[in-house]
Amino acid sequence: MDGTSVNSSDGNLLEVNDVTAGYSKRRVITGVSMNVKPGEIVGVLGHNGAGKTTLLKCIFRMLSIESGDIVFDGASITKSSSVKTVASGMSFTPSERPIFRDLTVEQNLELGAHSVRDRQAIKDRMGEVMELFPILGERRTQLAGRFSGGQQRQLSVGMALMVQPKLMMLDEPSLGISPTVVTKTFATIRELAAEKGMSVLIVEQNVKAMTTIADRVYVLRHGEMVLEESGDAARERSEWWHLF
Amino acid sequence: MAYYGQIAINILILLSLSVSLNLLLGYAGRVSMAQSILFGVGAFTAARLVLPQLTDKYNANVSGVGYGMGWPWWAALLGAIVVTFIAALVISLPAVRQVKGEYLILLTLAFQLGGQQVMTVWEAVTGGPFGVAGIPAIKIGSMSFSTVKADSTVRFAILMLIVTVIVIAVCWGIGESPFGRLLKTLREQESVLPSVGKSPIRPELLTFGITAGIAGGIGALFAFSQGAMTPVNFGLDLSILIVSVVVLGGVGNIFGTIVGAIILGGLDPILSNTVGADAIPWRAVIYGGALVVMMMVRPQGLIPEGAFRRFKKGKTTEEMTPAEAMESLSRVSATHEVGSAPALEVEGLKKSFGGLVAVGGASFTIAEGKITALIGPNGAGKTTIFNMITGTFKPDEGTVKLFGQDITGLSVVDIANKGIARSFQDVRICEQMTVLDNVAVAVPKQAGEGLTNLVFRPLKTRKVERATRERALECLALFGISDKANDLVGELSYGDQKLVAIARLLATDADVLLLDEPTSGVDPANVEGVMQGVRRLRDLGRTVCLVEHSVHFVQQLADRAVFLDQGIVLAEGTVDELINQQELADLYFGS
Amino acid sequence: MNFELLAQLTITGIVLGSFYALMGMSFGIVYQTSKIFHLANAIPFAAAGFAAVWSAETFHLPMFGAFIVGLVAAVIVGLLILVLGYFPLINRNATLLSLFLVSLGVTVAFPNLLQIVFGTQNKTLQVYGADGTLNRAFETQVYNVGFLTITQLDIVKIIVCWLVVLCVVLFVNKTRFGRSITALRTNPTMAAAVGINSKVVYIVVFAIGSLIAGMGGLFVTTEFVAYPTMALQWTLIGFIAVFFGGIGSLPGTALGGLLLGLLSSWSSVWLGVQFAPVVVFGALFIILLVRPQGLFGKAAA
Amino acid sequence: MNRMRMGRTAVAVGVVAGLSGLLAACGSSSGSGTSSSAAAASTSAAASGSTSASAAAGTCINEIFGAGGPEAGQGVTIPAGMLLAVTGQGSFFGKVMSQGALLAADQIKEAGGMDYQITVADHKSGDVPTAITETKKLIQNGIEVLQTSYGAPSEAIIPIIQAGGVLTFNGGGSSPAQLSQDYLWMNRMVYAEDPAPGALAWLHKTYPDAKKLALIGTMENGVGTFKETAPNIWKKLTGGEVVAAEQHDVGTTDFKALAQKILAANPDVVQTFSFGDDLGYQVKALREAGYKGPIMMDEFTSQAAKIAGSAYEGVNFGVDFYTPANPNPWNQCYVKAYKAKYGEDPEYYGSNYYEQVFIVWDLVKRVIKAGGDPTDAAQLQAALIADPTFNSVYGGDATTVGKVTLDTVDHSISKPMGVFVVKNGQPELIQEIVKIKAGEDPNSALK
Repeated sequence: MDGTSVNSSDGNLLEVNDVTAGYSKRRVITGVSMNVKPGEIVGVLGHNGAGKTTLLKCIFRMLSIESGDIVFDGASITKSSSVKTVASGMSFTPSERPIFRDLTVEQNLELGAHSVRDRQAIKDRMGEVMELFPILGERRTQLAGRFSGGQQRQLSVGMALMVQPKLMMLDEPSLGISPTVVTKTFATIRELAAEKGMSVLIVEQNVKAMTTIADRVYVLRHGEMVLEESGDAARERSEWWHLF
Repeated sequence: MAYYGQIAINILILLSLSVSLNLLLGYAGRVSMAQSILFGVGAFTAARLVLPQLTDKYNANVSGVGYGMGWPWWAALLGAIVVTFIAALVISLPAVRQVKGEYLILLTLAFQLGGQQVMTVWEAVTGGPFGVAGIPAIKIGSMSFSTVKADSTVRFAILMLIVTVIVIAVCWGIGESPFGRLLKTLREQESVLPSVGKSPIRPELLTFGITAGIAGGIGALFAFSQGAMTPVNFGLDLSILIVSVVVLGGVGNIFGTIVGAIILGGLDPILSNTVGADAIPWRAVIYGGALVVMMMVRPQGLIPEGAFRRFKKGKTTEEMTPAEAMESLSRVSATHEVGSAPALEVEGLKKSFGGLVAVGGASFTIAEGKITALIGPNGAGKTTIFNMITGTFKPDEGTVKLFGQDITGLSVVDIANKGIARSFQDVRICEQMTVLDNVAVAVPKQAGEGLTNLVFRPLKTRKVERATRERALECLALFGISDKANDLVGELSYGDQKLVAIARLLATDADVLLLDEPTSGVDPANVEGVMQGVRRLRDLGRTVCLVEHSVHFVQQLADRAVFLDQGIVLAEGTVDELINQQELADLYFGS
Repeated sequence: MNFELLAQLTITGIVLGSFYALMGMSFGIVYQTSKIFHLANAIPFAAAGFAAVWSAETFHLPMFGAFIVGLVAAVIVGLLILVLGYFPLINRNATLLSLFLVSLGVTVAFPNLLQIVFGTQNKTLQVYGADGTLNRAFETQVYNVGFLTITQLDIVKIIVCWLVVLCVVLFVNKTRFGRSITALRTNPTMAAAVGINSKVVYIVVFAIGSLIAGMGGLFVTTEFVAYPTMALQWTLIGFIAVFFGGIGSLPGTALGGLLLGLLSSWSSVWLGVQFAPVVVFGALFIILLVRPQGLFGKAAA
Repeated sequence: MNRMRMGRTAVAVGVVAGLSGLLAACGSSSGSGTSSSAAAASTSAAASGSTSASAAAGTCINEIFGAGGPEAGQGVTIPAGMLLAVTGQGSFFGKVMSQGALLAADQIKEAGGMDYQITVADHKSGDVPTAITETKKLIQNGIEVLQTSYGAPSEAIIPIIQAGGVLTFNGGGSSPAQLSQDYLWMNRMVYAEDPAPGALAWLHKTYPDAKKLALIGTMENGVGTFKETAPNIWKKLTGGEVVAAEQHDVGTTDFKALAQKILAANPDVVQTFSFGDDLGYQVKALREAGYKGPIMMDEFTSQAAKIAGSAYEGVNFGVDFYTPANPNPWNQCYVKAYKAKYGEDPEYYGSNYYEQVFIVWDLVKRVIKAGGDPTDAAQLQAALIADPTFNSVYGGDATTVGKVTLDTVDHSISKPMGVFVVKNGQPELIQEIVKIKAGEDPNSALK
């Protein structure tokens, strides 16, 4: 696959520069800067309400930015929209209700590929996803709402894969699923990233799961970046309490 | 002269109907498309009550000259108000069943249209499409008030003016009273009312009733003045016009409504006098268009709510320092017997949602006069436990005791009144209300929240209200924001908004205060201020229990902590004790 | 009460109920997607009728041609309301109440504009032949089956209405685009995440809703006449069908409409025909009281 | 007039400039479309009328009403008002009524008579408070004569016109409550009540075996006739009974359920007291439902006939009927001028209001002749009571103008009435009938 062909000059697929954003009165993130390199798995850690989801929504252009600048794949997307960011190779999976409960697995996956025009490509990718997550293939005509949390999570990752993103963004993929499934899901993400040369940006509270696969982690606390370090350093770190 | 008198009467009637609807639409935030039909219910009721007792059936059926109960006009007026009041309670019945927003629009629309059809069909009461005629005019002494003759038209216009002034005064009085404060809270954040121990149902129903009662009373006067009317008079177009007047003028501002009624009510005579009958269709085009344009460029209306708020500034008492406030507030006695039992005892609480266990048997106690934090990873069931303690959810199993008294299964309102108040993760402050009003609404036992007191005990009401405002100011002063008492909360920084929410908790007099993520979303510069505020609650002797995700802050804030995972208490102790346990860290950060 | 009357009224009720179902579809698809209380759905309804009458008289179009003009007009007007009226407010995150008030304003103004432009007279649809000659006002054939009678127009109405219901339900449930509608309705955040452009969906949904409203307007114009205030009662019937049948369920809406039609027809056995509207509104009131989610609707989670 | 137009333009341009411009463009073309098709649909006489109509009207009016000049009221201005349904469901009535009166005013002025200045006010199709407000405005503006319409508004303004001293005519919604009221005169026969005996007697004569009568009515006009007069007369005539009585809202279009209920009662004859377009839909629905028996109506309008189409063939109606085909010379002169001015045939309601203005002209002339003040409504009414007979476009024959007489006691009118049958879409007289007094033998209503 050609996911590796990234043309950013300074080697960053995504650059977030000094972004401040929030909801009307409520400024949720202040002066946040970060970046993601091609093929890299980056984790953003932080307590509930630290502004992690807001950061993702800013990057995905679902939320307007008060100040700052976001560059994706060499072009500024500060003034772009979510419809365009999907087309330019980004995917976003929300933490809650990341699937369409009233639709079947197949229909969910097809919607995941909403921005893809090529019917054949959609078919091929659906095959790939079902190979990756066999349970989805087995239950392809069932309503997604009947699935367990872990299966729904798998489906949501599958939906993200349908656009073959350059950057896959996942909001708390460990939420509501059992620890074993967490481990499995994260392992799959690691494999996928390596295989497709895809960059992954994950927002997590689950430090352990994140640090096992992350190349690099950031910690967000009360809307401010308080730490950036390599995945290895993070794995070594014994004390997290003061960062949360 | 009679013509101008009549124009004035028409505008005054529209004005009164709109001002009363503003109570419902502007203050309580409930749309009603049925104002016109309620006006009609009042008119026909009054007509049937005031008409003489006759037995001429032919006339009754054919030309609407009918029979009635032969009551004096004032009794018929009262009768009309009562009947309309009851009719409105019937419409608002589904509203109590959580039928809100577009349901309410549809429901009131249906009532309007269905009601008009009933009027058309129910000949025995309304005279059918021909309506009722021969309704006797109001007579006071030898003077008659009707719109038939020139001099009596002018007299009636003056009477109507007086009535309108009374209606405005009543609506203004209700709107700006403690009762009105309840209504505005109902409009902005309905869930706040039960959380401070006040039922939202009673003020909502009452407002439907009052709005309708006024419409019914005006309907009665209308019937007396015209002497004749038909169901056509009470159509949907009038309801739409009334809503338009309120919206164009400015919801929540009675003066806006006055301006709106004069403009829209004046449109008709102005057009028909300058352009002629051909221009009449333009009227609806103009006001329909105006409604659209207004929503685009000035959705708050010509004179928005709070437009005159600035003039009221400077009326607040002198600034109080936090220390003074602390002293003053500590004189407020606690509502429980001190010392005997722990503030809160939670025993074996269980709750599952559709098979998913949210809380699996949590037991812990919260010591009096301390700050206790509930911590744990996402999905630990912290907020669910809050919801069970405060009565929002009924626990599947287990008990909650407040100072030894079992409060399991009580309603939200009752629990709040027993002395547990809570804040919400998403603040839930009322942006269109002043800081002071946001806090004052929580003060318990306000005389002015009862309408009988407003009417019959104005002095006591005023005295209590003064005390209420003082109390609210003290609560604000405790957090150093009393200087902002007259600002709209929407204009404050988020950190200050959080403080307002905490001040509101304090104002309830509750002994146990549950804070749901008091610092979340507050920017770093203001966090210290919020934490300071929480500490002051403890210093006042209140028991505080909070949910907070930032361990960083919990460490600085809480005396004790309870660690939960998947709805089960794993450990209790000081924060430092807890975070030194490796297994808790593993749970929190994953293993 | 006799059996023949009841049977005949059942047929009348089915015809009426089919039309209610049609109106329910028109409002239902718009409402369940956008949550806008789109009272202005009355406008494409009336616009279709007037455009058809006007084009038939001006260009001597045959009936079919006039219908096309009517439907095109309905869609254009419906989209104008969306783009000029609703989009600016949606962009501003305005409340549903302010969207409703815009709708209300337009709904008040439009019939009066029609009256100013076309005059107050009821407009009869003139039927022109393919060669441009005037045939006559539209007349329908009557069929007798045993003691029952039904007109050709009624048969056409039943078929068209249920075809539309079927098409809309299939479109929403079976097509790729239909799934975007469901996606947007059930999970707006996720819909945005997969790159569904909500504005495009709104435009399609409003086009469909307006088209169906236009069909309703054409039925009324063909069977009766076009007049400026012709639409409001039928629009409201559509609303009632949606809330009566069940929000979020298009088949439920259609069944709700049918049931309302039967109710209002049957009620005339015991009550005078002038009570039919009271029966419909009463049924709605009771449903909202005892089952707010509607007859076939799912309770909100 | 000029000011009015300017005002209208200002409103149109100023208020909703964009929209109105767009729609006005459609409007003007549609307007021409309407008139051309109406002209095409009507008889061939229309084409010749348009150029010379006004001149012809002038002369023929003088032939019937005598020469113009100061004695005929030239130079006298009579301020007058009309209270009509300009907007709302009944705006059709408002339109034709004002057209009739405005034509009469033009013709009279042209013939050298009074200057009858009309201000039209709107009661929004029956809204009582609006009617009261507008009437007060008219009175304040000094009107001397008022032409009102509709039952409920006309009843409601009675005390006001009496207090203001305004000579008032109603040619539309006549009702029993308007009888015997000072200053109020009805030049339409009392709706339903007056023709009902003759119509029912004719039904009995023509269908002697018919016993079962079905009645249809609105809840607005002729309710008393529907509930009492008609059933009583029918019982008296035939010993039969009323097997169905259904009421409906004014403005109903869908009569399916009503027709089926009527049919289920299996009546021998149906009489309906509905009016306006409703009749067209009603008859259509009755026929479509399979009712084949006789239908007796109270009114014929070409619009309703157009709606019903072939279903109207053979239905009857008994009424003080106006027809443009009446050869009466005044009527022919009127029809020609009306067509020239409005591009369509005059109908029943417009004609009543047309006649009212001529009644006023007669009164003005009489008062002038007697040396009185023609701008005093009381004197006009006195002149009316002195001689309540006037020319009419009803009745008469090819050489004589018809005559009508107002009742000076109850202020109602007697006009030639008849039972008609619809043939080829046009009404045809088959039986003349007359008004009878309550309690008289219904059969005596047949002439």
